[in-house]
Amino acid sequence: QAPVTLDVLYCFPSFARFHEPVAKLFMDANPGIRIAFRAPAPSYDEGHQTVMRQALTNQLPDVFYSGFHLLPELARTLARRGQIIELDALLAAEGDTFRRENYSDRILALGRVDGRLYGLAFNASNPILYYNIDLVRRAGGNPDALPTSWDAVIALAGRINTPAEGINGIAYDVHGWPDGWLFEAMITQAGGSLLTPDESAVGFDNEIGLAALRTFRRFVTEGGMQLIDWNQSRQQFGAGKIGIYAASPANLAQITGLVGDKFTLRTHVFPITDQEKGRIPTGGNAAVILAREEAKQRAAWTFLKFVTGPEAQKVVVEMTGYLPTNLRAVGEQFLGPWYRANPNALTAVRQADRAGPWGGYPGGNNVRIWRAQRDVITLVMRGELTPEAGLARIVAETNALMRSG
Amino acid sequence: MLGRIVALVVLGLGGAVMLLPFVWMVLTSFRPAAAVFEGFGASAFIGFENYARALTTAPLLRFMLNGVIVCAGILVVQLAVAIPAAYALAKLPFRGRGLLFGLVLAALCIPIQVPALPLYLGLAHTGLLDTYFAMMFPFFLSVFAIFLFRQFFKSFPDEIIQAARLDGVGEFEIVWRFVVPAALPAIAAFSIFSIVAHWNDLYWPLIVITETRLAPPPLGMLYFRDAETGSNYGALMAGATIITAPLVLAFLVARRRFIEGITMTGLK
Amino acid sequence: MSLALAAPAPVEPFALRIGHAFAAPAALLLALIYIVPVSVLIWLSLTDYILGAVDIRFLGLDNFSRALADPVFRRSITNTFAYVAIVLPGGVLLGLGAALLVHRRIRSRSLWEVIYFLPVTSTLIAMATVWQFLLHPRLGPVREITLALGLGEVAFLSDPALVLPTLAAIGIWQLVGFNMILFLAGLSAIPRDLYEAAALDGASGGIDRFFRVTWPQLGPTTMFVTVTTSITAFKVFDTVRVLTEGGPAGASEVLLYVIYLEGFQYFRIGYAAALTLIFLAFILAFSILQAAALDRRIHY
Amino acid sequence: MAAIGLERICKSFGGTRVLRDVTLAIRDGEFLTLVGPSGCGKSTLLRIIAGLERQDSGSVTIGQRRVDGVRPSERGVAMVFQSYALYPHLTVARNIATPLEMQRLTLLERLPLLRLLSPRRRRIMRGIMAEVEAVAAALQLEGLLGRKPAELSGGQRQRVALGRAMVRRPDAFLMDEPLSNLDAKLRVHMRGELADLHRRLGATFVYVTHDQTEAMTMSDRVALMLEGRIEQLGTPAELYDAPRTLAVASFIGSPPIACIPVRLEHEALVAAGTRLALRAIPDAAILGLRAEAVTPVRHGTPGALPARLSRAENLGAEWLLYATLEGPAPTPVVCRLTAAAHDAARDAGLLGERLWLLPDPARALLFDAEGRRLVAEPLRTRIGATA
Amino acid sequence: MAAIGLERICKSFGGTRVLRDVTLAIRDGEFLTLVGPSGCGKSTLLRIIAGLERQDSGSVTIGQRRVDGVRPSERGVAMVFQSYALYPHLTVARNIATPLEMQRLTLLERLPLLRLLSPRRRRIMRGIMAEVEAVAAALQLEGLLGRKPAELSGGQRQRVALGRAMVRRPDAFLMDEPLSNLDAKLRVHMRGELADLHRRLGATFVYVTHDQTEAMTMSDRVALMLEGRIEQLGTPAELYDAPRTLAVASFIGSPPIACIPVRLEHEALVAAGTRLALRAIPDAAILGLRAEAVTPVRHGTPGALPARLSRAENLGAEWLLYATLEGPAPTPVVCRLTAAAHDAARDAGLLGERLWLLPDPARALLFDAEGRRLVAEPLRTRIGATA
Ligand SMILES: Nc1ncnc2c1ncn2[C@@H]1O[C@H](COP(=O)(O)OP(=O)(O)OP(=O)(O)O)[C@@H](O)[C@H]1O
Ligand SMILES: Nc1ncnc2c1ncn2[C@@H]1O[C@H](COP(=O)(O)OP(=O)(O)OP(=O)(O)O)[C@@H](O)[C@H]1O
Ligand SMILES: [Mg+2]
Ligand SMILES: [Mg+2]
Repeated sequence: QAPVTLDVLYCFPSFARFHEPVAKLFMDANPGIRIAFRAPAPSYDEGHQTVMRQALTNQLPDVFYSGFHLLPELARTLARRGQIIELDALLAAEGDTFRRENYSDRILALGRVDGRLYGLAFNASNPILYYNIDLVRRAGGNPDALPTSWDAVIALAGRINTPAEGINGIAYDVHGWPDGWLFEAMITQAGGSLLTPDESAVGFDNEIGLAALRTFRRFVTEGGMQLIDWNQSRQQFGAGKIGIYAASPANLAQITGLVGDKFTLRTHVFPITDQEKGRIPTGGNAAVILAREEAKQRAAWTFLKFVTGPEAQKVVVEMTGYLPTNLRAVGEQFLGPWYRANPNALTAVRQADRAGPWGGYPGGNNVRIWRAQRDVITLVMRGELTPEAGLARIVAETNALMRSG
Repeated sequence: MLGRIVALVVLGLGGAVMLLPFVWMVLTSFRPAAAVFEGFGASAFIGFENYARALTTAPLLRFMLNGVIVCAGILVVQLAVAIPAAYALAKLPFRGRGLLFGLVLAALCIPIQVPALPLYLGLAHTGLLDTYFAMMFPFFLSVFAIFLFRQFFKSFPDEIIQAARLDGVGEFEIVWRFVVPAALPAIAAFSIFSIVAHWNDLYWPLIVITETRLAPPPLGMLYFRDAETGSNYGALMAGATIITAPLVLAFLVARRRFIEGITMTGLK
Repeated sequence: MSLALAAPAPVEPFALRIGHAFAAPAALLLALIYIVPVSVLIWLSLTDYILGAVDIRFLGLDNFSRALADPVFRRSITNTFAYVAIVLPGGVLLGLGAALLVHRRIRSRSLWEVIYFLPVTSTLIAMATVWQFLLHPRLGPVREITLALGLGEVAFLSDPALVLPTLAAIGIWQLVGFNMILFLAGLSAIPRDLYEAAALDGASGGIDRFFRVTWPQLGPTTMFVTVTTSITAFKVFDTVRVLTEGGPAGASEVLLYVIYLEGFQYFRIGYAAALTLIFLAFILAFSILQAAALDRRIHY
Repeated sequence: MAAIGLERICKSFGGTRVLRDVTLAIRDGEFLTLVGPSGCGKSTLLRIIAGLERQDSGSVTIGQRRVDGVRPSERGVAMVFQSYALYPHLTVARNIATPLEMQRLTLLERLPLLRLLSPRRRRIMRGIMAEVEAVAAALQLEGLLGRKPAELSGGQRQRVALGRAMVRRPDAFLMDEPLSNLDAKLRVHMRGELADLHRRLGATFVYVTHDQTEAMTMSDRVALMLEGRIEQLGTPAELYDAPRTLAVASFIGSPPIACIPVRLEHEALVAAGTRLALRAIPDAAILGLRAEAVTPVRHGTPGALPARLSRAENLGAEWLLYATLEGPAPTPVVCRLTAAAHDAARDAGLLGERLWLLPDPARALLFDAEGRRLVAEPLRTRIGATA
Repeated sequence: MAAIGLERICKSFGGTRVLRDVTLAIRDGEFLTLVGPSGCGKSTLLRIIAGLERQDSGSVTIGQRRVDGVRPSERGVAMVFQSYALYPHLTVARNIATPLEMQRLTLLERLPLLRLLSPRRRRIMRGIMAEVEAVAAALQLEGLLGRKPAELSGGQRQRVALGRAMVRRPDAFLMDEPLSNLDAKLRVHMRGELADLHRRLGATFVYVTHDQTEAMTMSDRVALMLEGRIEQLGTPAELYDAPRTLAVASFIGSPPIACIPVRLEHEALVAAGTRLALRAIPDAAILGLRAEAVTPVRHGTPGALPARLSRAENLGAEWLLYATLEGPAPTPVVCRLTAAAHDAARDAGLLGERLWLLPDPARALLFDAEGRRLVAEPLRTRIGATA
């Protein structure tokens, strides 16, 4: 077999820290395949744009790691042009056992668009809450029984909040988040969904949507949240001046570093209102194959299997705090010891059974829809718009944009 | 005396505002992660650890080399194109001179974002994406340089040019033998403009470059600035310090000529 | 003498032909980099082209009428003008002020020049993080100042009312040094005997000297600085993209950012092209207006 | 050495006609000065000869050759500019060497860096430098060869510019106000040096100036230009003593000639109510009196014009008396006296507030209403040479 | 009107001493010219009087008042600059009005925009404009009041600068080479205008120039400066006829005075091997001969110096003969002849290639080896010579 070189594009240059070693492991294991990384895209959005542009000029990479929320749009556009590979057949060819041992259905669902498998989930995360235990104690909270409902979270945050010392209760930065992840989380944890079952309109034009907006507003009014940039929130939490902070487990490594030994850091599950239907959206990215030549497609499939395999996932998870996307990775042979040493990382795994896909809107207007929704959410959180009026506006604007796409 | 003190105080305050971000940048580059947000007070100091990390996490030196190649390439072509054109506009009568100058003035107002998309499509069509050329091409013509040099050349004495013609010096030789040496301050001034603009440009390289080995310095900063898992602040600041330093040095070296050059181009 | 002898026979002097040769590379590049792309842009603006789309429909001026009715675009125009309205006077006047103060320093002059020029060399991506920290309402050093001034905590980057002025202040921070250098060059070209004449005429105070000599003499510099500053201000993009992404609630969405979103995020190239042309029209009109207004004040 | 011929040269810039049909034959080896007020087209004419500007019509010959369309460097002329036009970043030696380098080195040998590779270049440069040194010696520039122009005084720069012109051994030197940037003292000195140089080289000199003193003192012949035309061509003495028009008379001579309106009354010239002791010529309308053509005389001297003294300037060696003729139209008149003559007149009491000025019949000039000079018989011989 | 007193003024720039102990009393209403070579400190001295520069030591009085430390605008002097220093953005009227605006308007009324609010300002401005118009009329600038300086000719700008100085009715006018930017013709004309102005205004004029003609023709007294010192102060005639040193004699007079080395032999002066017909004075080392102090005479005339004619310049009204004395050390000598005298001498055959030059005993100047002039007895009054 002639050596094959795969052009691989991933987002976030800093992910080089695990992509590079994973690729090295892969090449050691598969001497016939060389991995050549393209200059990483600065973000999911920009990676997405780059690929869309390159589709026009036939310069697509062979493998691309697409953000889950942009995958549907990417897959649909490229499928129309015949520039993306469907993975169902390839996976089926590996046999049922292989599939069952490695990928849970929930994880596979993350890579499906319109029922077809286009990507294998590589990084996955669902929102968790970071707690400053020192502040929790001071506010009379029990560090070993952290709240599991939003009311309790807000109550605790309210007690932590001491503006005189520059300490805020909570930061749930949905108003500044670059995508709709945290918003969607608040909808789905209450058993709601983004879309109506026929995907023709928004599905949260109801009590659930209203409750979400009310909760957001309560963060500010009762929980002592200040409306600042989401990066600034993380900085402030790291500096020990925020009690509760909602973010991705992927931030664990950085936040642990920022905290140092200034205070005790603990993570806890994302509260779930509807214990029955409640779900939390999974963020992260899936690897897709865009190669055109057969040899490359085959090599790419080998690569995809590897990066979603346990050895690779061990590397990734240890470095970031992401959820492993491989079933075997959690095992004693791989991540078991590490999780024991880093209990904070376990939170994400503990709520993994609640993980659902991170949905998008049909029509290819996702970025624009989130920008519109975010503006309204900001106004609601600032109190310039009642939750009722805000919801009406979000629903109207989203429906309109879904149709105009 | 009082006026002097007031002036110094005002200048000092302004200078502090100018410097503050840089001071914090450099301070942070020497701090461990846990001490990053501790303001300007004394804090833990970890020496050059962040610098070491900056230089190993991303091939910063390679990026800087790319930056040098791109800036130098752009500058050389800009000068090679703009100097003769400006000379022609200032000193040589030819048909279409007025039109050309009008177009130059109009182009002066067009930022790169305007022709970016058609340029991208054109480069893609010719298979030139992912080359140094693609990074440099849109900047090969600096209408600003043409404008600046024309102002300068206009004040260059006609009589020297005529003397040179009488001495048998060819027109092209006149330019590089007599006009260019006299224009060195203006060229220095423009070079600073050009290098500052292109060293820190991120917009265009992001569009046309996919290969890491061609990336310019600001792209290197992206390796430390990360929206998804959080930035490595110390290394980010160390990297920023590293890539800013050459510009500051360049300004220090060319400062005299730079100011002189602006004065001489008659922008005064 | 015969008529033939007197008839004009001279060959074109060399200089006439070489003019074309010298201007040719620039003209060629001008065509390739500006004229052709802008023409393509004009054509695109009349279509509904979406990146990757296979068929293109001709729309006429629909994109333009839609743009002018689009509240997002209209807000971005307002925002851009507000931004320019702060950065233009701020950048020019502070640059002038700094130049006036620095010009008089004899020994420390180069030190001040370097300090004020530093921001021009800054790398925005790193500076964004710096600003986020410095302006942090809880952690940042600026908090001490706002508290001392009795303003309480100010969320510079997150308050819709403050975000544009804040971005403008950062824009000014980056620009002042550059303008100062230009003004310094202008100041050093003012003949000394004008000041002496003014002193003899009784204009010995700083204010009189400034309004009688300095300011009028700086006419051409002011014109150049004003035009370049306003173009730079109109082009504001980087800080918005890196620091605020147009937020909060669209309060910092500016023209180029909206164009960028339409073209590169939503891939609606035809529409983005129309927006780009409107943007270009603004910038050209603004430059011409300024040049005309300032031209009347220039005396050499 | 070469004669230079200009044949019906016309030149316009935009709409303004700068040269109108100029025809001029400059003799081989002659020192010819083009003089005239600012803007009359002197420089333009010179640049057309040099080939730096192209005439609209007409032709230029240098030696036997028609040079229209010939490149400036191939016309065999050298030019010295008002501003010297030295190459500021080259040493004096290299400044002077430049024309020879251009002639003798190939393009490759002139390129920076590359040129260092050529041994032939070194040999040629040695030859050139020897010539440069010879020229420098002739101009007393030996000690300055290593300096840059900025380190030279005005007079030295002037000489370097001359050296650069001389080194090519041109057939003709063209000089455009070469002395006007020098101060008065140096100007007088360089005037002598230039005249000397002309004598030594024997080349044709075409010299442009608006300073009539320069024109008068250095030239074999002077061509006075007015508004793009050659108004008069002749020796300096001819232009001074026998101007063809009032315009020429007014331009030449300092202080300027006094123009006194005269009438013919009963076959005699009358000015300011006074019958003049001058030969009357029909059509005479204006009497031109140079400062040395009037002397203060005693009240009552026949033909003396009454005047009022307004100012007396003592120039050391001589005095200038500024007076105004009395009469219906007050006309200014200047009278020049040597210091000795002045003292004598003063002692004789002739220089009161009123004085009487007697025109010298031999030097008085008469013009008709159009400004053409009227010549009575005796003078005709003097201008015969000009025609 | 005011006298100006300078008392032991010293001034250094860095290490160079520019003024060394200058003491000078300028009389009320006098036209005093500071003349001297470039760099001798004239401008510096003027600027010290104006208050634009501060002396290191010494004091300045204007009128009866010591003005050290008084602001320039309050010293009662006005200054006219070489470059005119007009405000380019103001009309002629506003240029002239500026000093009055500064005197009569408050700071608020002078500020842009704000000033439009003040009705008082409008009233005052009307008064100022009336004065401006009067000044403009005196300088014949009436038609130009609305123009900007860029739209004026050199002479007009000059007059505006004068107007701006005059409108303040200063006690003294200080002028720093006000004519040096004008062309020769205009310079002569403006010279007259300035002298006239001085007479009309009766104010003290301190005038700086390095042009000795200007100094000679306009001044009541001339102060000749050399290297930061006042070398001689006196009337123009004193400086010309009775220079105190050889330096003064060399600076004043054009063409420059000839300096001939002489020896005392047997109680007689000998130069170039010839016994001179001049009264011998002990210590005499140099004989200074101005161009009008020698005449060509017949070979064999006693006391005539043998010379070789190198060049003859015809200036129209007069001739300059450049000659070199024969002898061991060839010395250049210039001889000035009126056109008439020249023709006479030529006709007499005195102007061959060799000529004999006879010094005029009444005009010959003798200096000792240090350059101090030697005076036999009080300068005697001249006796009339033939015109
Ligand atoms: N390149 C040009 N373009 C337009 N007009 C010109 C040009 N060169 C000269 N002129 C005009 O032609 C006329 C004659 O110019 P020229 O330089 O020959 O005058 P001049 O006699 O040399 O005057 P001066 O004594 O001031 O040097 C002037 O009115 C001048 O403005
Ligand atoms: N501000 C200054 N700093 C340093 N040196 C100065 C300054 N002003 C004048 N000088 C020096 O002082 C000396 C006298 O200068 P000044 O201007 O008085 O001469 P000047 O007699 O007016 O000469 P010119 O006729 O050339 O105008 C010169 O050597 C000059 O270089
Ligand atoms: Mg000329
Ligand atoms: Mg001076």
